[in-house]
Amino acid sequence: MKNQSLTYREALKIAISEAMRNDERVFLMGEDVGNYGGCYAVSKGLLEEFGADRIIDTPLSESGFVGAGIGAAIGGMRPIIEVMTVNFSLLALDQIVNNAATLRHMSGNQIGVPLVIRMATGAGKQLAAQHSHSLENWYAHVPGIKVLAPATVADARYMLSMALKDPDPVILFEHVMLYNDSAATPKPEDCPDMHQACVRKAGNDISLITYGGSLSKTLHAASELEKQGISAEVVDLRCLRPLDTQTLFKSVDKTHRMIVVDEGWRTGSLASEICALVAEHCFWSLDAPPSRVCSKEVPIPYPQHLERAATPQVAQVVEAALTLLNRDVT
Amino acid sequence: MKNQSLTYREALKIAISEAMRNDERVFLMGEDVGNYGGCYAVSKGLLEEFGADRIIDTPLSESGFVGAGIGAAIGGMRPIIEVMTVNFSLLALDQIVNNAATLRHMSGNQIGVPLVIRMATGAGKQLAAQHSHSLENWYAHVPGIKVLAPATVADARYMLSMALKDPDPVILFEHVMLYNDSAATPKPEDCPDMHQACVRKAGNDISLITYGGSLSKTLHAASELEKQGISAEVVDLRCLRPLDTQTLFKSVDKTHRMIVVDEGWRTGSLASEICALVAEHCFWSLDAPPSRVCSKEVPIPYPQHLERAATPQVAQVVEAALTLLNRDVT
Amino acid sequence: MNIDNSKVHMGIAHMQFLFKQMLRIRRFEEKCAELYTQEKIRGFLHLYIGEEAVAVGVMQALKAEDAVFATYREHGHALARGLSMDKVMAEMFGKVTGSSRGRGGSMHIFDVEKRFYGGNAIVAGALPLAVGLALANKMQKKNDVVVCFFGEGAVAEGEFHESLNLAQLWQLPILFVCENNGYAMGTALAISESERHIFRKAQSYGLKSHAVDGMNVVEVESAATQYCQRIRKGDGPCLLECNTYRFRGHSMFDTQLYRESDEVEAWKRKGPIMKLQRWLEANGKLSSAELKQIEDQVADEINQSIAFAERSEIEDISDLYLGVYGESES
Amino acid sequence: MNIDNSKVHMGIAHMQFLFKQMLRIRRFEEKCAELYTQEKIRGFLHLYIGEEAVAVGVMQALKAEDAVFATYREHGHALARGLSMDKVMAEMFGKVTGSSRGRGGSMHIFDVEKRFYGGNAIVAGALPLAVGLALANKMQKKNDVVVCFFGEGAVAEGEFHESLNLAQLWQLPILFVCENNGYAMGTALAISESERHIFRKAQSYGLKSHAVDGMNVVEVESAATQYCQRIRKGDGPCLLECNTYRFRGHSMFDTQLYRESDEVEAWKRKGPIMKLQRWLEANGKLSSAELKQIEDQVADEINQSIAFAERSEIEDISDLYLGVYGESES
Ligand SMILES: Cc1ncc(C[n+]2csc(CCOP(=O)(O)OP(=O)(O)O)c2C)c(N)n1
Ligand SMILES: Cc1ncc(C[n+]2csc(CCOP(=O)(O)OP(=O)(O)O)c2C)c(N)n1
Ligand SMILES: [Mg+2]
Ligand SMILES: [Mg+2]
Repeated sequence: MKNQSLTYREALKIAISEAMRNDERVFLMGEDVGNYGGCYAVSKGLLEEFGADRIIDTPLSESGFVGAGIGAAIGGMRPIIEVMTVNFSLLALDQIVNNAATLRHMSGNQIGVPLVIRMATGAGKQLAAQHSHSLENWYAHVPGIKVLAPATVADARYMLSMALKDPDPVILFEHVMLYNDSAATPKPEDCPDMHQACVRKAGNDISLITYGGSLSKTLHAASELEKQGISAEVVDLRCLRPLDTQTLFKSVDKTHRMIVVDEGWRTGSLASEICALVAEHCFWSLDAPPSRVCSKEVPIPYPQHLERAATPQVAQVVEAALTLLNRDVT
Repeated sequence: MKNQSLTYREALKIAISEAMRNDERVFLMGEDVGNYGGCYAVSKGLLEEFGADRIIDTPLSESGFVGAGIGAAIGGMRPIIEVMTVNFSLLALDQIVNNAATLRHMSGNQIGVPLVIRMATGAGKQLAAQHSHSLENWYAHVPGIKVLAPATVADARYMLSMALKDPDPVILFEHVMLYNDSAATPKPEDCPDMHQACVRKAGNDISLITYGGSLSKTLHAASELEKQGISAEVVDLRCLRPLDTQTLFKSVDKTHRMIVVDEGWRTGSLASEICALVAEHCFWSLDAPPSRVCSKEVPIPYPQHLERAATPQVAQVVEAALTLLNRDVT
Repeated sequence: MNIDNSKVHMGIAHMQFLFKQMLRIRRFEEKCAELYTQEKIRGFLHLYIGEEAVAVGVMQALKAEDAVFATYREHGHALARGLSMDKVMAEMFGKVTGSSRGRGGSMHIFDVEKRFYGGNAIVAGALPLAVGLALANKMQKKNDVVVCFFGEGAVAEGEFHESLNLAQLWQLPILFVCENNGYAMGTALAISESERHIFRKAQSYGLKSHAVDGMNVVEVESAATQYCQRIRKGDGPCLLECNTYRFRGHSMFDTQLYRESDEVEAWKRKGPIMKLQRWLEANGKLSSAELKQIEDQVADEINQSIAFAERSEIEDISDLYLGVYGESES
Repeated sequence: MNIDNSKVHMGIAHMQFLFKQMLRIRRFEEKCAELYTQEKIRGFLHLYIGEEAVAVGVMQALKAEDAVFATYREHGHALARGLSMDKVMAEMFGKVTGSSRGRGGSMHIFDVEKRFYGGNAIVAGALPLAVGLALANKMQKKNDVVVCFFGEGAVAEGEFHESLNLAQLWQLPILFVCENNGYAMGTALAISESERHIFRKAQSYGLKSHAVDGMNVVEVESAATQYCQRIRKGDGPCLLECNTYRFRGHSMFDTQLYRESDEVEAWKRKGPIMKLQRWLEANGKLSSAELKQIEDQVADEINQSIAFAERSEIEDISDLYLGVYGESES
């Protein structure tokens, strides 16, 4: 049992089943979460354990079942709603923005919507333009909801239960490239409070800010930089709304240089927000302009070489860092 | 006839009817554009002139009729689709993002979607949390579409016809507080190309960047500043995607200070994008951090005092400018 | 007026009560229209005048534990559900003593104690919520009914379709009430629905459904009561179509170009209040003294509510952020 | 197999043609499955195996001017519509010679010359587009038919509802074809639809509609032909429900936990290709020499297409931005 390793997918499943065992108000609902086992196989086996009353296969009706999740939350349940991917969440945006995010404030603080919506996000599996979006920043724009991006197995294991304890709607983004990642069985202390950003690697020369599916690429870039004698600090934002600006500013104030790595399209990305915040708050401590490594502004194409060209890669992060540090780019 | 004045609403109507007279492929479709005359009365009278075949009242089916507009554009028409307000456009986002914005690239440049979608946006009419969004930046994030924000009567008069000549989907945002604005009959030369930003007031001490419904507030703030001996330059972005960064950078490189005034919620706003761009490209010419005056991060409340408190106001722009210039804020 | 409805036996006291309830709503809204021209009430104001029999009739079928979802045209529903007129009026004034602290205004009246879940300004937006609350009830093995009101215009929205399918698939304890007043803003039913009998649409999902004269409060009460009994027994969802008419414009801005005044006059002659009054009078159950007493009581209540709203405070701006997020459980 | 279908008189040559078309699709996809395991084809791959009679049957009813919209399971439709197998195979390989320059892959095959409008990976996402193209046809006074294919799972989406209503209200020249294969991924029809007869749902909007044996290509062709004739006469939209079955998993990832192999075997015995082959053989219309010749021709075509795809180039990365936006008209 010791040092048994767990995949990101398994960690999520354990988190769901644990929550369901501990709290009978919790249930899982979404397309193919039951009989199929989940489109990314996260919920495989849960139907057998919990039955069709608590593992609810829905018809293809994103607006309908996300709205129903909001209603069920109002009615005293603690729903976990799985929207297969962020691409399809567009069909449910009205419910999320106009109801889930809004009801508490608009009703004068009478109604809470304690709801978790899980969705896969991101590119990398050659699924082309309608299945590769990274729209985390759209959600992070909306007051009334919280947005999490677990990037590690430990976060997959424990962030969900934190989200379920939250009194408000929490959107949980699972990057499609993470499901097969594995790590030694995580302990609760591996997972700080969900609102906190996390320094994944300490460093002094430059801050690399990232989240979700870009974390491993960024860590990879940091070790490349290490080889060239550059000490990069990697900050994993983890919670995209509200942002833990304290951890962010502390890092930049230490290193004086910053790159944000974000799979969203550059214009109007979360990276833009981070740059704006840092420009406003760390202006006098910056030794170079803040910089962004984002996706190219094209619908993500199918073939591997174009998909790679369209999304952030390790080499670009390294290059951006060298440029900021006025080093020769090899 | 000379100096006859025109409202923003009338300017839009003239633009629509002119386009329909000049090009039989053009038609107008949306909820209540015909018999009711348009929810903001833009299309009043057009049904009588053009008939129900070209002024099409749709059922309440935002996804359906926006999608149908996309299909009609593919089929050789030049539809103008009115979505009553940006709030309801959430119901059509899947069609806009996954089809309109994507089809050309994804099909290998075979299919164009020459479509104009008009929608009202913004707060100020005490319509509360579900009717007061400013989501321009969501749209500005998406490659494949263009986003316009006519802020003057002249732009209302001429931007639509430019948009109709564009081979791609163009989203046109009409701020609800502008419809009654009036100005002397505009001439085509009052309206530069739709892709260009426009210096609405020249100045040397600070750049105030804005668009749409915030332009008049920003101009107002600029004249307040003038009284205090501060020469503010006001840039109206006009085209929110693609951004005319040249005009933007030129202004900031001249004034060395910038404030963005944007009715969107601050986090993840268009203002963030402008700050990020300026921080990246004008870093060495900035004498102070870029700054944002945006909406407070709350669902917009109904009562006037709270709606005002939640959205950008002249006094805040003035104050932000004085702060940036290290002047005493009175 | 036929009150020999076989299924329900109503005493005269109850008939008088129904009359008074409808009159309260009518007089309240007539006053609201005045207050709107005085700019005491702002934003959008949608009057229910002419349709009072629907809300009043349906509410008679409900118990305290049952829940209600309504539209932006919900003053009548709120009052009929038993919300205090003071709170409702204060809400319209935007005062902190309003049912939603004044933040929602006319379109967002909430009262969780009365299980009155608003006030939703997105057409069809409440249907999925109601389905979800009914799901929560069913999961918690409660027999309580959820009632969801909406107009015939909402039927064209995808959310109607998704919600009815979910409700029927899951056999939820929910009563859908379609207020078919023939128009969605200026769009007549024939322009919005290929099947103009809404109850037939409902039947196509397998719901128990029929249409009643929505101008006859007794008929509405009787039908709603039977459906609620069915629903409480666990026999699945129902839809009641109430054929009715709004005597006023869609909102205060409506110039009503889309219908003939003859049509309006013809419907006014079927007015629910007038007809019940005539019947009561004809049967010697409402003397002019009694009528005057009722009118006086109603007038008093309304005057008091205005006085209450007038003397109430507006919310402090420092509370703007209250209720964007809730307090954590743990 | 009953081919004495009264409405259509088919010669033997045509029957052999139908057989060959279905076989082309079958063998092509069997090869695709192999190529997928070899990682020549990537992303999602949804096979049509078992359902060939639907696409092949329907396409016989179409003229060159007619237009086709399909789903992510569209290889069969593309081939039956007459796209070159070379281009389709190259598309799956992600090569620039592919029908969409390789950018779409399996789910986004487009060919505007053949009026084949994709390949849409959002369930029900193409329905509004098809409605819009039919609207354009009608506005341009063309009698051409638009055909839109979708699965029974799509019926639960709001866009199905909105699209059918619009098509019927506007009496558009469109044929909806529902490929009812009993499952949406792992979700059986009974879990997704309260009304399991899709043709009855269509009738509830007023569309002409009935169900046919989707394993019988002759029956499908005959029904589609009659509907297309009706549509060309201007008699409004129709929906054809084709009862069919997919013999393979939903995509290459599917472990098919949700159905019994008995069920699969039973359906395989109704296979459309085998049955037509048996009938032809039993009637002496397909000698084993002829069969071998057809198989050889098909194998050649497939081998050639693979060779073509193999030797084709991938798109140059410098063309990544091609077709994000089009070239201006003026
Ligand atoms: C999704 C959406 N689209 C459009 C509107 C604008 N709108 C508000 S009410 C209304 C008409 C609704 O008609 P109906 O459902 O029949 O209700 P009624 O007003 O007649 O009671 C419209 C178009 C809206 N609020 N929400
Ligand atoms: C809006 C949306 N939701 C979910 C999905 C994921 N998905 C792809 S295919 C599919 C099943 C569709 O079933 P059906 O319509 O019956 O077509 P079939 O695959 O059986 O041909 C699902 C759930 C999607 N692509 N789009
Ligand atoms: Mg109505
Ligand atoms: Mg299916």
